[in-house]
Formats: sequence, structure tokens, C-alpha cells
Amino acid sequence: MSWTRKLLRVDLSKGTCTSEALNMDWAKDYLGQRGLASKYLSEEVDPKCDPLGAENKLIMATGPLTGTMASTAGRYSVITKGPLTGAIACSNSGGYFGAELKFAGWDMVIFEGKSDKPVYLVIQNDKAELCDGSHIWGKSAWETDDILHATYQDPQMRIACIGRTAEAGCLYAAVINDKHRAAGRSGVGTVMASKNLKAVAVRGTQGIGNIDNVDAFFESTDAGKAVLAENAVTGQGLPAFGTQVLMNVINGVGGLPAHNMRDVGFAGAENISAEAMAEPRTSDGKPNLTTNGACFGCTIACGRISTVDKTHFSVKDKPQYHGASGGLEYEAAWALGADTGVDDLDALTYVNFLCNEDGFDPISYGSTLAAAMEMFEDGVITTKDTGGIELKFGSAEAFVAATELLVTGEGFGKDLGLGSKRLCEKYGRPELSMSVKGQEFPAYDPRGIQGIGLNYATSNRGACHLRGYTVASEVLGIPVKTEQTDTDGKPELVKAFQDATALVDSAGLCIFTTFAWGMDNIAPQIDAACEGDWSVDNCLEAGERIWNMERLFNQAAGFTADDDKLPKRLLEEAIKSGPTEGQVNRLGEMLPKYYEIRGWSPEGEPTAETRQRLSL
Amino acid sequence: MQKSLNIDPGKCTGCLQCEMACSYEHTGTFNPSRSYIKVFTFHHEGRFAPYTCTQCEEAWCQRACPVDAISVDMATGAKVIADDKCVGCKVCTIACPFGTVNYSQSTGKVVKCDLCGGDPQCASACPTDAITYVDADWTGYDKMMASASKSLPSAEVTA
Amino acid sequence: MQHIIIGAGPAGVVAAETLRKADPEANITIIGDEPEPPYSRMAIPYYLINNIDESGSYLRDPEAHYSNQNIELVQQRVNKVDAAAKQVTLADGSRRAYDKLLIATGSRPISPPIPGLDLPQVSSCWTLADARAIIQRAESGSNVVLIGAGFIGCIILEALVRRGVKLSVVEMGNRMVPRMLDENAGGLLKQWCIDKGIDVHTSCSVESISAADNDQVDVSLSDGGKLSAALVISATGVKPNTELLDGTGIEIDQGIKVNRQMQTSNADIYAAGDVAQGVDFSTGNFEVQAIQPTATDHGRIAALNMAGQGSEHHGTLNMNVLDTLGLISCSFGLWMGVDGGEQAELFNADEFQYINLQFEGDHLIGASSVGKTQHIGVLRGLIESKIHLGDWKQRLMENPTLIMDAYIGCTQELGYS
Amino acid sequence: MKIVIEFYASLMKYLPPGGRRFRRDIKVDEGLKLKQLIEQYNISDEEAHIVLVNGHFVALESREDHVLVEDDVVSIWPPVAGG
Repeated sequence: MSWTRKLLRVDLSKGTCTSEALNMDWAKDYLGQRGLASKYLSEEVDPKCDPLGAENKLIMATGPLTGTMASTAGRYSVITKGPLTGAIACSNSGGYFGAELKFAGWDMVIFEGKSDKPVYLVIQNDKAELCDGSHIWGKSAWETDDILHATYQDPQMRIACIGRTAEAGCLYAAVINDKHRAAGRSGVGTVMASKNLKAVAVRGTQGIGNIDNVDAFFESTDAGKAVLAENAVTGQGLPAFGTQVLMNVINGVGGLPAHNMRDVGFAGAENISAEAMAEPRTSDGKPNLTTNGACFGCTIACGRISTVDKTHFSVKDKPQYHGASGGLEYEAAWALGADTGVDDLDALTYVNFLCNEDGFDPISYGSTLAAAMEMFEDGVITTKDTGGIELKFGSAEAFVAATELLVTGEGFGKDLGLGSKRLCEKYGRPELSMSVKGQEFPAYDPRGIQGIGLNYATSNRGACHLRGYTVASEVLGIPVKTEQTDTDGKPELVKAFQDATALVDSAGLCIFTTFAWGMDNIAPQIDAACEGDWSVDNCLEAGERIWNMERLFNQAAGFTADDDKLPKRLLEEAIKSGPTEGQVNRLGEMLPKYYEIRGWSPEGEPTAETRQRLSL
Repeated sequence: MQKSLNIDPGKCTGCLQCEMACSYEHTGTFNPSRSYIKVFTFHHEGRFAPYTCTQCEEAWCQRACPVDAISVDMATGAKVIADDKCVGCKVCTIACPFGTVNYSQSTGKVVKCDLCGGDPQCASACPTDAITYVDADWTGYDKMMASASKSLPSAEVTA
Repeated sequence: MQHIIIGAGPAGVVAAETLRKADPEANITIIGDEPEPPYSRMAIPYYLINNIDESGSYLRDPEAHYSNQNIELVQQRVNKVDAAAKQVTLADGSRRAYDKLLIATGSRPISPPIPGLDLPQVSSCWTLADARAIIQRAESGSNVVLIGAGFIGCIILEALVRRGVKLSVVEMGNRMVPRMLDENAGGLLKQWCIDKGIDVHTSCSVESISAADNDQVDVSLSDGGKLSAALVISATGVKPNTELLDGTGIEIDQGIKVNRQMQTSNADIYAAGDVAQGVDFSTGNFEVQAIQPTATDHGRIAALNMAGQGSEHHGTLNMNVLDTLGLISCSFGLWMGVDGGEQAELFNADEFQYINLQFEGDHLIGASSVGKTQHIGVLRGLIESKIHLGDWKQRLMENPTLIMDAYIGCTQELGYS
Repeated sequence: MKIVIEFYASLMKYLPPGGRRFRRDIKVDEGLKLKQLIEQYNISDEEAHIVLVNGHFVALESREDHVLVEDDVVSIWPPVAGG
């Protein structure tokens, strides 16, 4: 069965930890992780609640495959109502934390209420306890990790925590685990901070032994690993170049937004690309990229581990940044780099370290900073607001200085922590926020790549590439190439990707496997591990059910079809140059069809028939 | 030809498939905390180093065992613990200068790498060939022994 | 060539095996005075909790091992060593000649000068015979007083508690196992024992034991307290069995003095194990260690030299590992540190976790820990190999739990730095 | 005529010496077809997964007929992905 069938309920108001049986009826419909935790959230939390109030809950959830030997099966998600968007939020992370939670015997932890003083949760197998966290409040995520490891004297303890950015109220703060893996988006770290919960430290030594069909499990997971190894993307491309290989691709096809999406195409892209990361630096002869690293159980190992040039201005007096750490991934490199016009690889790597050290989402941050830069250029924001920083596109110095303010929420850092929507509203230029439902865009321009625009507009957690990564097909030809500037067939593509992703997330697997795996590779692994019938069809239906459930949560929270929209800039300002010159996103051509194939009304609401079909 | 585990830390990505395979082989569960091979993460250096018993000639553990519970598997050269003889006194855990014999509180016995009887599951599970099971005269083995011997505490020098 | 080994403990048995390997033709005889086949005292606690039967304590399979190796086992007491004649005299009056002789007679419990220690309700805990006596008297619900919370005392705590006795421990030192653990660690063990329902008296001694009604004894403590007990176990340390060499002229100090070849002042007589005063790795001094790993090292080196294969003893590291009711502690080398050295320490009393590392320059010279079972042997490796820790010294100062990382980091090419 | 070739990621190994990073200016004969160019550098069809001419994707089946002209930029990637 491979669920532990047990969840831990932590009442932060009362300071209690209680073990509770997992609702297996729900597990059979929603599998685990994203799906199952969203079900719990939907059942237990008023969708209209204040995301940062005591009535919101925060769930850390694993999938049934998490902690097994299936490739990439180490993932967990943080599920809550997000403060950046007000929508349901689910942020997925790798590293080792999720598997450890499972080894301790828990499928998920539900945090409810709010502690009146800083606390952290320590889980050692069956034993769970809230402890006074006043000594770690105010510490970075890295310091917190070190302190808790020293306290429990166990190098194998795994820690998920928030940094100072969350404490300072930044609305896109992340939960950092294992020092450089993040449940990054939608401000799930901010919710954790609002509950006065600083960290969760887990040590599990019970293991997972209850695989439903062991022979079928090893057969299907071994076969899956062979497919990953033989696939050019997952077997060679990702381990060698990581996600950053996309920088030149997306720039090359006219899909790389720059300068707050005012432009498409960034001349400095190649300086911050995977190819540049692998190049020896002139200063010390070493490349930015030190090695590739895997998350728990992952046989792909796409993670970048990098170092900053010790003599670079950003770190030269800061030896704590002279070692290796989690390096640039594509989305971060785009948001921190192309969108702000900064092509200084060392500066980006340093700021990326800060994203991990203090826990904030580089996508939302980079985009927010880019919006601020555009307003600075327009004279709406001045050095009076920024505390003297010349917030110009392309200035690495300004970029580094602004980030250091954001970390602790000092001065202009407080404004930057609002996210682009609130920042742009504050300075009277709401149209300059490149966001959907309040969450900033990732690294693909919806004008140059049409389908991803529809996905952004309909993504349940606000703009997000990871809800339905149609770029795989539209640009990368996976599984088949579709024309990036066409809208035909895109609603179908978006729906298929969204539903499949929801299922993959809910299993505890990494979405990157789908560059090589189809549902016919994935379903047998789930089916072997779990009781119940997890055929391809049932898996896809569960994915669709999860998507619709998230939609219903948002609907109840007050979202309507009017929120399925893109900023005017992307619908009206045509791309000025390059291979996609003249393009705007044609959302209007795609959205009605999308609603239709989803079985939603023209107002974007799942019909009674659809809800019934999906048992919702 | 006797074989030995050859470990190349440069190829390790830290995925822990080896730990899961080892623990599954020996306990029937995916449980890295009970794996006999451990991957150490060197965050600062950006390195991962799998580490387990080298089945060293000196057999410090075997010599220290007060009840003859550790013997050499003649087929593989592995120093193997006989569970029915081990009383759990832990003397071998402090005698092994490589730190690769550990006490298991759940079983009350000590545990160490036994080369899975000649089919080491860690090597089979490793996706990057960071762990391979190769002929003992392979140069990698020498390299591994050399690195081990750099630190090999020697109670005596044989003339 | 006739080798005689007096003493059938680990030192003697390992010596015999090493001799056999080194010299397939030699005659090898082990003479031991206990009635059982050679066994290990380390196993006694596990015998006491019925985890093993007596045979589980045997050093080797008594049926086959010695005969297969052509090692003669003689169960008798040796009354005399005639070094001039190169003969030993057994209790039955017979004599045996040797070319090389190994004294591996071990040690025996100290009898502190406490009135009443000779009462039948008082036992030491050293031999299998002692263990049988303890089993007989330590019945569930009965009161038992353990004198001495040293290593031997502590390893039988679990056995006694599991037998369901009401246990009191009286230790003269200010903490438990004072000769193996520092105040933090020894204090943790004390708290652990108290939490498990044991009545622990530290900085306290037994003044007298006197017979009382119902086969019980009264135990008077130095703090004025009085305990009633069905059984008193005396475990206040051991001393080397050197008497056999009295009058031979062989030099004896705390134990039998040996050189780095484990040779006594008589060229044909060697000594090994608890009885020998061998080289301590950490101090370079000649000291009695009385621990199992040292006994086997001694036995092996003595045997190599007896067989004419020059082998020099560079010293054994004093080290101990202890399981006190499931709380595992260990110490290595100069765990108390040295003048001018530095130490790194993490102490979490709530979690019963402790680690302490002692450095001299960038070498590790000693260590102790509580609550750790993983990779602890590497502390021996780090100390005995005298590894220059370099950058790792500072990292260990900040987080002393990274001992395995330090070891691997120092011995393998990790490339980037 | 002069064209620009860009071989990215693992295809950098096929680049002729000289130049910087993944880009080279080269001289080719007039009328060279895209497929011929790729073959000249011994890049297999599997490796030439994403092929752009001036930023526009050219599918495998169209490469044979695609005639290159002066100043074309030909960019080639093996199968890659990220996100």
C-alpha cells in the first residue's frame, strides 16, 4: 500500500501533536501529496479565510511513492491557502526531507491554529513535539539548519524551515529544506511564519516496507529507471546541463521575456546559460558549476551545485558564500537575470544562494524587482524610495543591494516583499505587474509561446509553468512538437499536461520524469506500490479530479473566470523583434475551448455533470 | 578472482538509491537509516561520498570480537557477522577505525557490509557507476585501499 | 618449539591462534584454571539477561576450534613458574617445559576493605561462576545493591533491571563511570538510570555490610543511608593477576612490565592482556588497560615475537563502549583532554546526546560520546592515524558530530575546495 | 557565403576550433541545404533535435529542402528540457 496511513495533526494554538488515521477513502480518489492534502485543505479550511490568519492551515504532505526506490520518489509538497494569491497553493520540493518524514511514519503533517510564540516541530519516528523556537527566530534557514543539527547531534536529521524573509512578511517566502531545496512558490513560507512555526526537524528510522506488490514494484520501477537512463534528456541532458540548458533555447526561439516582459529576447542570456556555467572563469580557472546533485531517490540528478568567484564584489568579504551550494536553475536565472537585465553570473548565483539561505521565491522576487526597475525607469519609484539604490535594469550592484534589503525586510525591501501586484498598485502602475492571480510569471513569454499563456491564465496557484508545462511540446518537442505560435490544439494540450502533472505530483514523483515517462510508465509504479486500481485511465481521472477540486476551492474563495487572464501587456503589446516579432498572446481564442473540454460552464465553473463524473 | 566494491565519489550524485537497495536487501524495508553503505554529503565542496566497509585485510572488527561472531566469507572475502553469535557487545564498533561497523538498536546486533553474498545491491542500484563491484586487482581498488590506508591506524609494524 | 600460554582469555586464545599461523609446527598449550572452555567476560551481561546460554560466551567453538588448530587446552591452575628451568608447575604437581612462555592470566576484582564483603550475599561479577551466583540471588522484586558504577558495574545494570530487581547503585565518584566518562557524560548516565527507576548514589561509599533477617543484608552508606538487600554485587575495579611471577625476579609494577615486543624482563617470558603493563598509544607510557581490544592486540604481538617474527607494539588506544540500559556511551584515548589542547562539545541533556572531542593542534587525541551508535569507530581511526585535520579541525570545533565527514574529507580526494 | 552556426550543450563538441562558446562564423557554399550542413558536422538526426534557422524551428522532414542563405544563423540542440 506504501502509504503509512497515518498523519500528524499539530495544533499550534494548543501546542498539541496528535496522530490520526489517514482517510483511505480520500487516498483512493486523490492518491497523496498535492491531491490528498488539497482534499484535506478543501474539507477543513474556509476558502474565504485570511491566508495569514489562524484559521488557515499548512500541510506538509508526501506521496505514496515518496521514500520508495522508484526514481525521483523523494518529493513532498506544502499545501495551504496562499498569501500572494488568495488561491489554493501547493509548492513542491525535493531534497531529502519528504522521504525522511515518510521514514518517520507519517504521510503528512497538518498544522493548524497559530502559536503565540516561535516554535519548531521535531519528529523522531512516532514522537512529535513542539519546542520553543525563540532562539532560532531571526536566524536564516542555513543557520537554523545548523543549530538544529547541533542540538539533536544527528547529521541525518532533515530540516525544513523558513528564513528571515518569511519572518519579515515577504509574501512570496519559501519553505527551505536540506539547505537548498525549496517549496518555493506562492508564499507558503509566509504562512508558516504567520503561525510562528520556524522549522520542522525530522528523523525517521522506520523505513517503508509495505509495498503492495513487491515483484511488480521492482519490475516497474527498474523499467522506469532504464527508460530515464536511456532517454537523451533525462539520461544525458539534464545531469550534464541541468534546467539551465533552456536559457539559450528559449532565447533562441523568441520566447525569453526580458526587462519585466517589455522585451522578448535578452542579449546577455548566453552569459547566464548552462554553457556559461560550465566554462572556466578567468579569475580562478574554475567553472561556476561544481557538480550536479540529485534529490532523494533521483536517478536523473539535474540539480546544479555551484560556487561564486571568491573575488566577486558580491561575496568578497563574505566567506560564508565561498563554498558550493545549490546553484542556478533556469527559472531563477531567468527571473533574477533576464527579467532584471542582469547578466552577471556570479551576482545571480550569490542572490540565488540568498534565496536559499533566507527562503524566498526567485521567480516572484526577480519579477517584482523587474517591475520596480521599470517603475524606476519611469520615475515612479525614485532613489528616495529605494534608499539610494539606482534601481536600473542591468545593474548587478543595484540587484545585489536590493536583495540584501529584501532578506530582512528593511527599507525598500519591505516594498519588494509585497510581490509585483501589490507593489505596482502601491506606486500606481498596476498594469506593470506581470502576474496572474497575483503570482508572477516564470520564464516563458506567453506571446512567443501560446499554450503556456493559457496554462498561466488557468493555473490554480497563479502564474506557474509547473502546473502544465506545455513548453515541452511547443518548444522542446516532447513528446511531440507543436507549433509554438499556434493556438490550435493548445487547450487540449494544456488540459492534458495539467491533469497529468497533478497526478505525478500526488504520487510523490518529480515532474521531470515526464520528459521520458508517459503515464504508461508511471501508472504501473503507483499501481504496484499502492492498493487499489491505479490504471492509466484511473490515474488520469484522478489528475483531472484534483485539478477540478483545486478550481472549486478557488471558486469558493471568490475567484471567477475574470481571474483567468493575462496582463494587458501580453495581450496587446506585440513582441518588437526576433523570431516571434509581432506576436501577442491570443488567450481569447483558447480559453472558451479550454472551459469546454474541461466540462466547465462558459463562466469557467465545473458543471454539475463534471463534478458528478469526477465524484466531486 | 575476488571482487571488491570500487567507489568513485566523483560520480556520486547523492540520490541514496544505494542506501535504499542495501536496506531493502537486509531488512526488507526502504530505510536508509539501516543501510550499511552511507552517502556523505560535502555541501561546501559540492561532493558526495558513498562509504562502506572495505573488507580490510586487518579485519579489526573480527579480531576484536569476543565471541567469534565475525568470520570471513571465503567466496567473497567479506567479513560477515553471524547474528546467532553476536551478543551485541559493540566492541567491534569501536575497534573498526573506519567506522563501518555499527550497532543496530532495533536488532541488538552489530551490522556491516557483507557484500550481499557476492551480489552487492548498492552497486546494482547505483545509476551513475559511482559504486561498482569489480575484480580486486582493478586499479580503483588500489586507489580505495590507498586512501583507506592513508588513515590506517597500525598497532604494530611488522619487520 | 613448545609454547605455553597461561590464561585462557582473549589474550591467550588470540596468542595461540597467531602462533599457530606463524609456526605450523610448534606445540602450543593453553593452560587455564576456570572450568569452562575459554569464554569472554564481555558476553556475561547477555548471559545474565538470557540472550545467550553459556556457550554463547565462548571465545571460540570449544568442540572443534582448538583441536583443528592443534592447540592443546589444559584446564588446571599453574602454581609456579620456574624461569631458570623454563618450566611451569601445575596444581597436580606435574611440570611442563617451555621454550617461550606467555603470561595472560588477566585480572581479578578488587576487594575493597568493607566489613561484611565476605558474606554469602555478596558477589563480584567477573566470572561465569559469579554470573550464576547472581542469577540465583537476583530474583524479581528483590533488593540488590551494586557497589561501583564503573564499566563492569554498568554493563550488568540492564541485566539486573531486566530481571526485575529493585536496584541501588553506590559509586564513590561524583558521576557514573568516572574513569571512562567526563562529568557531562557520566551525569547523563546517572540521570538515565534514575529515569529508569534505579536508585543512584554518587559521591557515596559503602561503609559496611551486615547480615540481617531472612537471608538479607543491611548496607550502610557513607551518607548515613541504609539499604536492605538480598544481594550485593561488588564491582569496584580489577587488579592484574601477577602473583604467579612472584619470586621469579621478573619486573612487576602495576602489572607485569613488558617492552614493545611484549617481552618481560626475562627474554623467554612474555605477558599480554590485563596482566601486562603495555604501551598506551596516547601517552606512550606503559600502563595496565584491562580492556578486551587491548588484550587481543597484546596477544597477537606477543605471539608474533614468540614465533620470532619481530613485531613492535606502538601502543593500544584506551577505549571503551558501554550500553547502560540502552544508552550507549563510549570514550577513546585522552578523552579528558590535555593541557594546552582544545575541545569541541555538544551537550543536549534533554535528548541524552553528548559528544566531546579533544584536540592537540590539529590532531584528535581523545573523544567521548553518549547516545551515538553510528560510525563511532572512526574516532579510533582519527586518533590512531594521527591525521592532520587541517580545515576540518575548525568544522569539528563548530559541529563535532561530523566525525565521519572529517575522516572521509581528510582521506579521500574530494577535489573542489 | 558566410553563415553562423550555434551548437549547444553536448553538441559543442562538434564545433570547429576557434571562436567563442557555442558560436562560429563559417563559410559555406551557396545553396547548401540545412540537412547537408548538419551532416557535415556528423550530427545525427537524434542529436539534432531542435534545429532553428534564425530562431524558427525547422522540422526534421523539412531540413532536406531548406536552403541556407547568407547570414543565416543555424542553432542546434540535442534533446533537452528543463523547467
